[in-house]
Amino acid sequence: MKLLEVKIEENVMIANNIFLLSFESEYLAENFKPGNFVNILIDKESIYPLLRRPFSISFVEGKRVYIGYKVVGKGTKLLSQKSKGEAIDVLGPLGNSFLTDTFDGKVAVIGGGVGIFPLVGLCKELKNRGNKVDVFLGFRSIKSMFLVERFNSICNNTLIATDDGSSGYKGSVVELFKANFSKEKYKIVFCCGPKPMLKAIKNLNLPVKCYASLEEKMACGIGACLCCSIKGKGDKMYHVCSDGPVFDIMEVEIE
Amino acid sequence: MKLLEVKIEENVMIANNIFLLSFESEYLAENFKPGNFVNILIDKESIYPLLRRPFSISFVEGKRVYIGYKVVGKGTKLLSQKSKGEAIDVLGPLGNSFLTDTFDGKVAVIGGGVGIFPLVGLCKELKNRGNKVDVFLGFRSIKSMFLVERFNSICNNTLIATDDGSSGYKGSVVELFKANFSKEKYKIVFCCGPKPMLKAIKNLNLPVKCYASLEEKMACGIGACLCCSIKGKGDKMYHVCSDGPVFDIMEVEIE
Amino acid sequence: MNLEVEIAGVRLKNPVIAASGTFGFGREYSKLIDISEFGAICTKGITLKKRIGNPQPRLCEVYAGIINSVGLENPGVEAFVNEELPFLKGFNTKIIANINGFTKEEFVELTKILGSLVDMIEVNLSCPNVKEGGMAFGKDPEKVYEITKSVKDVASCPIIVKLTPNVTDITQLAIAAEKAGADAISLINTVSAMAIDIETRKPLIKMVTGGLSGPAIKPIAVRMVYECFKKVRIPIVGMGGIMNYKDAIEFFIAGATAIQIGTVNFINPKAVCEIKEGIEAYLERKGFNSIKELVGNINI
Amino acid sequence: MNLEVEIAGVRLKNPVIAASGTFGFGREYSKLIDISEFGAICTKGITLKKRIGNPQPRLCEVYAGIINSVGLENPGVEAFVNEELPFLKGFNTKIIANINGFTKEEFVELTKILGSLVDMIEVNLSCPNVKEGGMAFGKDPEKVYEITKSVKDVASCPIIVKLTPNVTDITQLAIAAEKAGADAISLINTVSAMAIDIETRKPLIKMVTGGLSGPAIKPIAVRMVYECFKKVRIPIVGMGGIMNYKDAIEFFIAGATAIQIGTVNFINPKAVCEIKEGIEAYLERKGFNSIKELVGNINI
Ligand SMILES: Cc1cc2nc3c(=O)[nH]c(=O)nc-3n(C[C@H](O)[C@H](O)[C@H](O)COP(=O)(O)OP(=O)(O)OC[C@H]3O[C@@H](n4cnc5c(N)ncnc54)[C@H](O)[C@@H]3O)c2cc1C
Ligand SMILES: Cc1cc2nc3c(=O)[nH]c(=O)nc-3n(C[C@H](O)[C@H](O)[C@H](O)COP(=O)(O)OP(=O)(O)OC[C@H]3O[C@@H](n4cnc5c(N)ncnc54)[C@H](O)[C@@H]3O)c2cc1C
Ligand SMILES: Cc1cc2nc3c(=O)[nH]c(=O)nc-3n(C[C@H](O)[C@H](O)[C@H](O)COP(=O)(O)O)c2cc1C
Ligand SMILES: Cc1cc2nc3c(=O)[nH]c(=O)nc-3n(C[C@H](O)[C@H](O)[C@H](O)COP(=O)(O)O)c2cc1C
Ligand code: FES
Ligand code: FES
Repeated sequence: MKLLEVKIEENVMIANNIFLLSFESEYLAENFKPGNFVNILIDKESIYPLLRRPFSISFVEGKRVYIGYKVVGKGTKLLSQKSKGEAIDVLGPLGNSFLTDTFDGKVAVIGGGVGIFPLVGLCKELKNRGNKVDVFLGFRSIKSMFLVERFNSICNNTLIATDDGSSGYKGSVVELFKANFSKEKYKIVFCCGPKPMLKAIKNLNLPVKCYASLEEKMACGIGACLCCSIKGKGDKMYHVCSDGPVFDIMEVEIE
Repeated sequence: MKLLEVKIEENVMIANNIFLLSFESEYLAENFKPGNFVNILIDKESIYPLLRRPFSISFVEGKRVYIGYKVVGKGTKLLSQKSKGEAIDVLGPLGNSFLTDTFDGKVAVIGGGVGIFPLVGLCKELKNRGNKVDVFLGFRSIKSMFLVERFNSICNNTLIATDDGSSGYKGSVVELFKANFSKEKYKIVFCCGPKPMLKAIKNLNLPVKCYASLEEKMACGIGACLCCSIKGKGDKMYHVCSDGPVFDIMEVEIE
Repeated sequence: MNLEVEIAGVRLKNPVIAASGTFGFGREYSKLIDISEFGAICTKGITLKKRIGNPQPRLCEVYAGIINSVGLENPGVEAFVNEELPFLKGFNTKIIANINGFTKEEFVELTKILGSLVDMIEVNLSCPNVKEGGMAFGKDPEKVYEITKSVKDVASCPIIVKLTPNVTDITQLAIAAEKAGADAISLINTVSAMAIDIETRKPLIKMVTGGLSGPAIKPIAVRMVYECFKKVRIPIVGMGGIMNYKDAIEFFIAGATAIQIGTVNFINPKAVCEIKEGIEAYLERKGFNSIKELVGNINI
Repeated sequence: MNLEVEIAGVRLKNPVIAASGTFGFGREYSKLIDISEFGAICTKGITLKKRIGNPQPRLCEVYAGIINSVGLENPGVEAFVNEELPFLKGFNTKIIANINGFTKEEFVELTKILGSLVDMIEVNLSCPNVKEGGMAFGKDPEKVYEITKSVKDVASCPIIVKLTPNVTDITQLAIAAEKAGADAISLINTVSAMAIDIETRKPLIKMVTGGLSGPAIKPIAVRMVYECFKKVRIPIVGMGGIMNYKDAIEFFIAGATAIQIGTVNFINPKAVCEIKEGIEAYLERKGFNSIKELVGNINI
């Protein structure tokens, strides 16, 4: 990991309040593994927002690194107002990564909301390694969908669930996945999304390994402040930023 | 006074770190009297800087209002980064004004540093009322001079003093004024500038009335918070923002 | 939406109050906004005799806050009654007189004079900018009890006791005030603080230390309101760093019946209107019928 | 320029120390910067036994600051000695162990174990995030005296006592620590604070309240350093909201011999270098020969 000052190449709205930002960094592009994230200092002089903001690296193309984010508060709003050429201070790559082997069978990837972003890079890598990949994407409605075309072009199947049924399956993406699971006999499952989604997946008690990328509020992003701890089994403590963000879903408590 | 949202028309550097900013406001232009100031909220969302920043209205041309300022800290730096078309929130006109009568004899106007700004409007008005006006301007050096041409075109005489003698008189503008005072027999004196300058003028114990525009740190700018109080005679307290900023120099304590 | 709140029988049409010392006696702001927008206006701190206050500099800005040391400059109670009060009475808002004594007797005297003239009295036991009285009294629960009791004995209007945050346990002050019969408590006054000009190596406040207000102190204030809410049954008037309606809502959830806004007036004189609108919209969005349902309604 | 400072005979090559709990045991930041840049590193708070700390959420952001409630998660003193200390010893910087007991005996035990292994011990009598020990002890001058004395009796290295700002008068704690033989005091630990999510009406910290750090608390910290400097003769290690060299200079002028930087590490891991350079340039510009000339050098 390194502290990098990069220049924004592109920062565009790709859906309602959802942005895709890219910059060039040979170092990050070379060292990136799917699941890694960066901790971005949006404005050096700012005392509010104060902390860096963590974002998954969505995917990499050549030297170009892509971050996708939703405007939810002060920091992401400021970020969305930055334009091409402006500098941001990026600390990364951080955290562990998804297991990207060549698996003996189909792979399922499940994403909800902004949890979908890191899955682009993951699916690309899984395909590179010769896997068959089905991706399940959950959105509010057809209006809030993003990156679907990209997944379409990468994965074997892209299955959509929307809360209101305006596109694909009507209902939760976990139900959609569950309905397909027995049929497709996935060998391994990867997921990222809001806690209720991850909890629902955990509660399926899948007979195969399932890895989830988690979120907690972070101060340092590198394992020093212990703000992002979560409980493992017994009194084992994990730090989402340095031991994760990717965990075996059965090994951690998801509250 | 009113709360106004105005759009910046121009915001240009006119000397090293010195900016001239203008915007259109019929209300301010109509109600402006020389000596008035405005309290500017540079960024509505900002908590640092937090308070509004007070600036004299330098002069008015038609509907166009001009503010001159020096970049000294966080607020003025932010202001200097604003460009044409951006909005600022202006509270004004505030404070009292210089006495602008038709005087029976020559008028002397003395300014130092950014204290020069409000004197443009003052000199214009004094001339409009048929006075003969000599203006004494103090700068660090020739490199930090500004608005001299403008004063030249307004006043009868524009006399310059610089600390290093790179233009005009070498030394303080008060010495320069003093040297001229007996000769010219000014009927009244107006001044604005740093405290040491005003103190030196006060210490001259002039035989004519002398009015000075003062500065104190301000929170409200309208007389409510009592942060900007200064002592008058006895236990009389004045508020620079509402009783001033212009005072009879002999009536107030200048520390 | 019902924004009305009641403090010791006094009905405020809404729970937003102008904080003492930030709104003068209403005169200046009345030129800028309709000051009847406030549920109540708390006056600049009043003393028996006229005071010229502290020397300059009295104000400096720090990260997300300001430090002030006005030192209770005010024209004295007589001038207040004769020159300021009649003006304030012309508005459709309640008047709270903020009183400051240097002895118990002065508090009593002020209460006698003002009790029948204003809607409520706020007893300032927390001014950090005077050497005697104020915070010097207000840090000691026994003194808080004693003064509150003496004031209550002669008061013909409800009494709010304003507490200082510069103590180990503010709930002890709150409990003392309640025991002594206070009708409400208000908190927090400013936090004792200091800043230094590194070029001159002089304190940025002439009196060296002053009172910190503004956004920086909000999380301290919310904590203290919450702590007091658990310990006393009299209404709490919460304040400290409220910049917008969201900040205000936090105080209600923590346990405040009403709020005061101070520093924000300097920055945004229309804050009172925006905060009221924001509260109203929030209550509607969340399905509450009145602001009272929100008070202390925290999910632990 | 001479940046060396001395605390109880321990020479720090410069006065910038990594604050406890913000720098782990140095391991993580060592991948990012040369941690030998620090005059000293103060470890994450250590307890006798391993602790898993407080439940999530442990962190939230507020105006110009953060609230944390880590709750002393740490691997226990044995793991520290065996696994972390050898690594830290590989750097050219002093090591300060931040120790936390839940009884006096635990403080003594920790001091016995660590006294000969580290350069200094910082006795944390101010953690706001544990129910027993920590701040519960640290608010009472008598307890501060008692624990400091017990620790000093067995200490084979200098002892710094870390004080809480959540008290009426921090100088009483400072005096108690000095009387008991403390070699230095450090202040301030975090300020007890609270924030509420208005959408869920839940506290943003699971433990309800937590410790406020960052720029918001700086003027409180500077004030307390100044107050203590007037009352004690032992060196003061100042901290609280230092973001850059200018903030650091304020602490020296107020009376700090050395400073600690905490929250800023999260934002700008290179802060230590920038602050050192800034101090150096300032001293040169102002004609000082060493940082020592600045300590307490205030123009009142
Ligand atoms: C490892 C990791 C990867 C992430 N990847 C992405 C991504 O690819 N795209 C994306 O849109 N979002 C992602 N998030 C969430 C993202 O960090 C937050 O949405 C963002 O920090 C919000 O900042 P804000 O200032 O706009 O919001 P505010 O609510 O103003 O933030 C206040 C504080 O809360 C923290 N915070 C707020 N929401 C979250 C959250 N969901 N998780 C962790 N901390 C939070 C902020 O960092 C900040 O400290 C990720 C979070 C983590 C921990
Ligand atoms: C009535 C009045 C009229 C003024 N007119 C002008 C003008 O026409 N042109 C100009 O360049 N400057 C003028 N000033 C000074 C100007 O207000 C300050 O330079 C400016 O506020 C600095 O803000 P900052 O954030 O850049 O500096 P900072 O130093 O970061 O400001 C910190 C705080 O100190 C206050 N402050 C700093 N310097 C001064 C000062 N000299 N006087 C009062 N408060 C100060 C700021 O308002 C702010 O609250 C005037 C001041 C007053 C009171
Ligand atoms: C300039 C100024 C003057 C103040 N004067 C008084 C006062 O006279 N009496 C009083 O009780 N509080 C006084 N206060 C404290 C405020 O009423 C309020 O308690 C404090 O500022 C916190 O609220 P805020 O952060 O919204 O400003 C003053 C505050 C400021 C900023
Ligand atoms: C996440 C976090 C953890 C902390 N843990 C400890 C600790 O274990 N022991 C301790 O004495 N102080 C601890 N502190 C307090 C800091 O050492 C420091 O006193 C405080 O943060 C103020 O400095 P700052 O504003 O520069 O951060 C912690 C602070 C933070 C932010
Ligand atoms: S964010 Fe600091 S340890 Fe994970
Ligand atoms: S600035 Fe508030 S009274 Fe003058």
